[in-house]
Amino acid sequence: MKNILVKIIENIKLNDDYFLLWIHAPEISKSISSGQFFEIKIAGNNFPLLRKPISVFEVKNENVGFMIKKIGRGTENFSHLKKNDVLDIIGPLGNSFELPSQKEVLLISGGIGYAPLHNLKKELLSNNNNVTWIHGGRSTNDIFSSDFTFTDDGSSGQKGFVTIGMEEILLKKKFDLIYCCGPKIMMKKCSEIAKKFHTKMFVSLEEYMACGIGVCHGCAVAIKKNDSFTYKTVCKDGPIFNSNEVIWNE
Amino acid sequence: MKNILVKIIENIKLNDDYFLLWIHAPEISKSISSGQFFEIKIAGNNFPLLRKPISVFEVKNENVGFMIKKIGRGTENFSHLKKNDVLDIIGPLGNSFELPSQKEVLLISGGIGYAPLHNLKKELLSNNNNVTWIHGGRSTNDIFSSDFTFTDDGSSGQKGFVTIGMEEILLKKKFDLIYCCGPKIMMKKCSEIAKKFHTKMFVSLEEYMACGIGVCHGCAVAIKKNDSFTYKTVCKDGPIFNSNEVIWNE
Amino acid sequence: MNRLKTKLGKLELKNPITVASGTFGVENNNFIDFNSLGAIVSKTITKNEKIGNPPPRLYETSNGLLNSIGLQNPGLKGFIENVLPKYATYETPFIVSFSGSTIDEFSEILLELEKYDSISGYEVNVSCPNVENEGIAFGTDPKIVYKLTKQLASQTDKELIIKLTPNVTDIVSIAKAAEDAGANSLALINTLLGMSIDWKSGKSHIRRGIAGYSGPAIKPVAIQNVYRVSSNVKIPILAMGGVSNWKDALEFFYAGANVVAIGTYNFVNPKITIETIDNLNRHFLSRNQNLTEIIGKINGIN
Amino acid sequence: MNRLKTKLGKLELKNPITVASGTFGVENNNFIDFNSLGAIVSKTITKNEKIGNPPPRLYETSNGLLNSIGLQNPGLKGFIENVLPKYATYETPFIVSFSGSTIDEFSEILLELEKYDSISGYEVNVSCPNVENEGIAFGTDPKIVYKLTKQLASQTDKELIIKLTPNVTDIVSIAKAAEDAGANSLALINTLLGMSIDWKSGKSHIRRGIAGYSGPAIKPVAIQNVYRVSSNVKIPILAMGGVSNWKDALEFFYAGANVVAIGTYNFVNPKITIETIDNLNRHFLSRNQNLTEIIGKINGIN
Ligand SMILES: Cc1cc2nc3c(=O)[nH]c(=O)nc-3n(C[C@H](O)[C@H](O)[C@H](O)COP(=O)(O)OP(=O)(O)OC[C@H]3O[C@@H](n4cnc5c(N)ncnc54)[C@H](O)[C@@H]3O)c2cc1C
Ligand SMILES: Cc1cc2nc3c(=O)[nH]c(=O)nc-3n(C[C@H](O)[C@H](O)[C@H](O)COP(=O)(O)OP(=O)(O)OC[C@H]3O[C@@H](n4cnc5c(N)ncnc54)[C@H](O)[C@@H]3O)c2cc1C
Ligand SMILES: Cc1cc2nc3c(=O)[nH]c(=O)nc-3n(C[C@H](O)[C@H](O)[C@H](O)COP(=O)(O)O)c2cc1C
Ligand SMILES: Cc1cc2nc3c(=O)[nH]c(=O)nc-3n(C[C@H](O)[C@H](O)[C@H](O)COP(=O)(O)O)c2cc1C
Ligand code: FES
Ligand code: FES
Repeated sequence: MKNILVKIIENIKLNDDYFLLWIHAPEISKSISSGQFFEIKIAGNNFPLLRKPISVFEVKNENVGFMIKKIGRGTENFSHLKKNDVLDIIGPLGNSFELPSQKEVLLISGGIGYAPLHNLKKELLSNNNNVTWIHGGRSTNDIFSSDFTFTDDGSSGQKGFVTIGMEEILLKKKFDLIYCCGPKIMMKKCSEIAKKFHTKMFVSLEEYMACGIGVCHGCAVAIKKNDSFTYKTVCKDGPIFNSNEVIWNE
Repeated sequence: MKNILVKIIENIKLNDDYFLLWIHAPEISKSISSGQFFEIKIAGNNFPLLRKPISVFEVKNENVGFMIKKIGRGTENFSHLKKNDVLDIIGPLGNSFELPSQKEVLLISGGIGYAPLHNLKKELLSNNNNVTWIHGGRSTNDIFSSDFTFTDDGSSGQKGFVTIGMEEILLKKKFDLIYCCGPKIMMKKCSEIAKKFHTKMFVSLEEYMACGIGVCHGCAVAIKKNDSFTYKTVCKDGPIFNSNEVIWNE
Repeated sequence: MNRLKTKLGKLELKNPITVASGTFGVENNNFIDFNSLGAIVSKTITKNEKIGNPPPRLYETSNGLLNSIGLQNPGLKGFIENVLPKYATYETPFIVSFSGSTIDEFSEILLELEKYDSISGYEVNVSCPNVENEGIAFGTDPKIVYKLTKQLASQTDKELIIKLTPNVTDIVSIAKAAEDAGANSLALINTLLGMSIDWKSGKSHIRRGIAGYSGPAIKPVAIQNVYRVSSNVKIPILAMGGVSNWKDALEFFYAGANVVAIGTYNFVNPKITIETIDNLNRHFLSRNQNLTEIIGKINGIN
Repeated sequence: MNRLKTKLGKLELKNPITVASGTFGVENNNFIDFNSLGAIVSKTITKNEKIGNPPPRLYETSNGLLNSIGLQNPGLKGFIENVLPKYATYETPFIVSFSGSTIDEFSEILLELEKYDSISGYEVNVSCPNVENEGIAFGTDPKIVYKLTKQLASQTDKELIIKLTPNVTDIVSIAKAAEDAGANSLALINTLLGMSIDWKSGKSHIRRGIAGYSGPAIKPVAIQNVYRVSSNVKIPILAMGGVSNWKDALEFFYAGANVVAIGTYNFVNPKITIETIDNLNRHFLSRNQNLTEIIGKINGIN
């Protein structure tokens, strides 16, 4: 991991809520694995105080892409960034997705949970896996290219939750591995379904972060340990965990 | 006094340190007297928290001009304002300069102390007074049109303090009234000289302000009262005080 | 239907927004209609006139304000003659904040104020040094707060509010002392203690050194105190500390406030009280909910 | 000539900048050279491992941070086995922060740590509840602080720092108790107590409700505490609370700090400590002045 200044190459507006930020970062682009994230802030701007954890959406040679959803002050500020503006980033951070080969892999995402799976998909394919992707969101704005699409309001794809599609497809076909990222409640439901179908699943978790490097213990998540549990850090031990190890109700 | 939103008509850069901000404010432009000030902030921007007190530099029909010196975050922010940006202002505030007629009047200013005397001069002249203006500053950037000019570093006009010019001119000529605005130390020195020459002098004071309307008692200045003193508010009882009443060392 | 009605002890208020002592005065009627407020609280007055502390008295820090006014006020007599009549014309309940340096002094002020019908209640400022007790602030000792409150409660039937300082180890014990002694409600928080120094010269930005710290920066501390006190007493709470908009006010209601006062933010936006009332009104209408349904209903803690 | 030399009791430090407990760890060596720091302070450890509090544990407020980590740490044994060796390779003095729930527990931890030469001193975190004394935090009672400090002082010749909490009525009495009992220096301030609530749902942003409040918003409170304590004790002060740059550090030195720690701002800028040292160096060089000349030299107060 490094703390470096990088330049914005392009800020692509996807729709009113989402945008894609491309940075030029030769120093670190080669050391990134899918599922990792960066702690980013605008150089010289210390409001908000804390950096924002953002997953790697895609790595293209020396460039790194972040897909971001506007939800509050920090992400709103990012949305105004222009070419040549400077980001202050720390990363790559966290563990990464296991990269199998010659497997049947199911990806399930909700909303901005799409971001970390996008780079993963590319790597899975080039590692000779078969990939199926179910993506869901609240409404059309939350929908991006995938194999099966769901929206809460029916404005795109099928009306309903991704869990419907997950059950259906697992009934029809056997998968070796599932990767899942989205709202906590969605990941919890998906993890119950994966369990029912005895399929190994990894989730990418989110928690409020301060340091991003494992020193402050702020980003705790309850993980099973023997008959009880302990707290692990999303930023260092995670963000990827085996869904069976996560205590969803803690 | 009113709290209103007004539009910037023009922001004129005078030099690297000073700029002139013109607003369109028909609702209040006619009720302004020389020496009064406004508590101003950029609409929608609450950093810094407090408004900044700024004197009226000039009133031109429905427009009001502020002459501002960049010294910190607040004034720096103002310097970036552009045409059609919106200011949130409270005013006019405070008392105003006595407006005599057919008198010999001396104006003395230091640095940004120039601002409140500019409108006063216009009014004094149209009220048939004779006006002489001595202005001083640290360096060329701090110098604006006047009859006698002084700089600390000698880069414009005479090298030295305005007090030199004041003593010289008072030795030569009798003035009925002096108006003075500038750094505290300058006003203090000028007030000693005015006293020596038995000339009535008014000063425009500055203090840190919160409310600007006389309710918080934040902007206290020590003013003589019988054998002792009391604290008056610069924002409501002032900013103009008879220099003999001010306790300069408090 | 008025969704913003609330009670502060004996007072029924048409809405829960008032102003914090010392940050508001008659001049504010240039900006807002006083009859729109839930209540008005005066600047703290003392028995004799006080000229206050030497300047500089103010300094803005990052998202907060330091003040060292030193309770400048015209004294009881000056207040009654020149200030009180100006508020008598409004329907809005007028609450007088006062302070003293001995219990007798507090008691004397209250007795005099009791003569005026235009006063609806009292906010007792106990953040000042107690000369009877080695100069330790009244508000830091539960025993003294008890004694003082008991005395004042015996002298009035009007709303008696004790205003607490947050600069104590255990605010709950002081709140309970006031409640046990007969306070009708509690106001909190007064300012934190803060200081600021010019890094260039080493000069204190405030002449007296230690000052009162207010504004958005202290909001988390205020919420915490309101939550702890409201969980431990039965009497209502008039809360303040860093409120800058209606969302902040909601946070305080969830924490247990019955009424919310805005202080420092009056300087930033003199219409903030009215805007807050309007926005709260809209909020509760759109939720088809009454203010009183959410008071103290903080959740998610374990 | 090194203009930044300073002393913290028995320790001679090459510069006055260190890190606040709990905001820094071995991972920070990805960003800075630990040998450049004046000292390093560990996260607080306890006798047994602690898994910490349930999440959410963090929330950012306006210019401040709420945290509720719950002293998550690997315990004394885990610390000695896995953490301590990683710091042993640096020349920079390493100070271990620890805490306990009884005086015996503190004493036991110290005895064990005494075995390790790579430890230069101890920062005793007394902001935790005292099980022997009805759960009241150690740090709020001067008598208990005296007793605890006396005990620990008798057990070590290394630098003994007592870290004070600001959430008390009278921090000076507690500072004096520590001094009288043999503390070599004092650290202050630990976090204020704060809370934050989601206005939409009424849900506490922090699962445990009340949290520790740090960052720029608390700086005025920290300066005030440092000023008051340093004016009343003779032992040196390791100060912290909201430092975000070298100018803030200067403010603390003027207020009476001998050493300054940066906490929350390590999250914002992991190179902040080094940048602060560089800038202070430049500042004192350009003024032809030594750090020690300005410590406690606040002026302009009356
Ligand atoms: C490992 C990880 C990877 C992420 N990847 C992406 C991504 O690729 N694209 C994307 O758009 N979003 C991503 N997020 C979420 C993103 O970090 C938040 O949306 C962002 O921090 C919101 O900040 P804000 O100031 O806009 O909103 P705020 O209004 O400040 O907060 C809104 C919500 O965002 C979350 N949040 C705020 N601050 C933090 C913080 N410091 N740390 C963690 N969460 C916070 C909290 O849930 C909060 O309630 C990721 C989060 C994590 C933990
Ligand atoms: C009655 C009056 C009239 C003034 N007229 C003018 C004018 O016409 N043109 C002009 O350029 N300046 C004028 N000033 C000064 C102007 O208000 C300050 O320069 C400005 O507030 C600085 O703010 P800042 O954020 O840029 O600087 P900061 O870095 O915040 O502060 C620098 C210094 O400015 C002063 N200051 C800061 N905040 C305030 C405040 N809220 N109230 C009062 N003083 C403050 C203090 O002395 C402070 O040390 C006037 C001041 C007063 C009291
Ligand atoms: C300039 C100023 C003057 C104040 N004067 C008083 C006072 O006279 N009496 C009092 O009880 N509180 C006084 N306070 C404290 C406020 O009433 C309030 O408790 C505190 O500022 C917190 O609220 P805020 O953050 O909204 O300002 C004063 C505060 C300020 C900023
Ligand atoms: C996330 C976090 C964890 C902390 N953990 C500890 C701790 O374990 N022991 C301790 O004494 N102080 C702890 N503190 C308090 C800091 O050491 C410091 O006293 C406080 O944060 C003020 O400094 P700052 O404003 O620079 O952060 C912690 C603070 C934060 C923000
Ligand atoms: S954010 Fe600090 S440990 Fe994860
Ligand atoms: S600034 Fe409030 S009284 Fe003058």
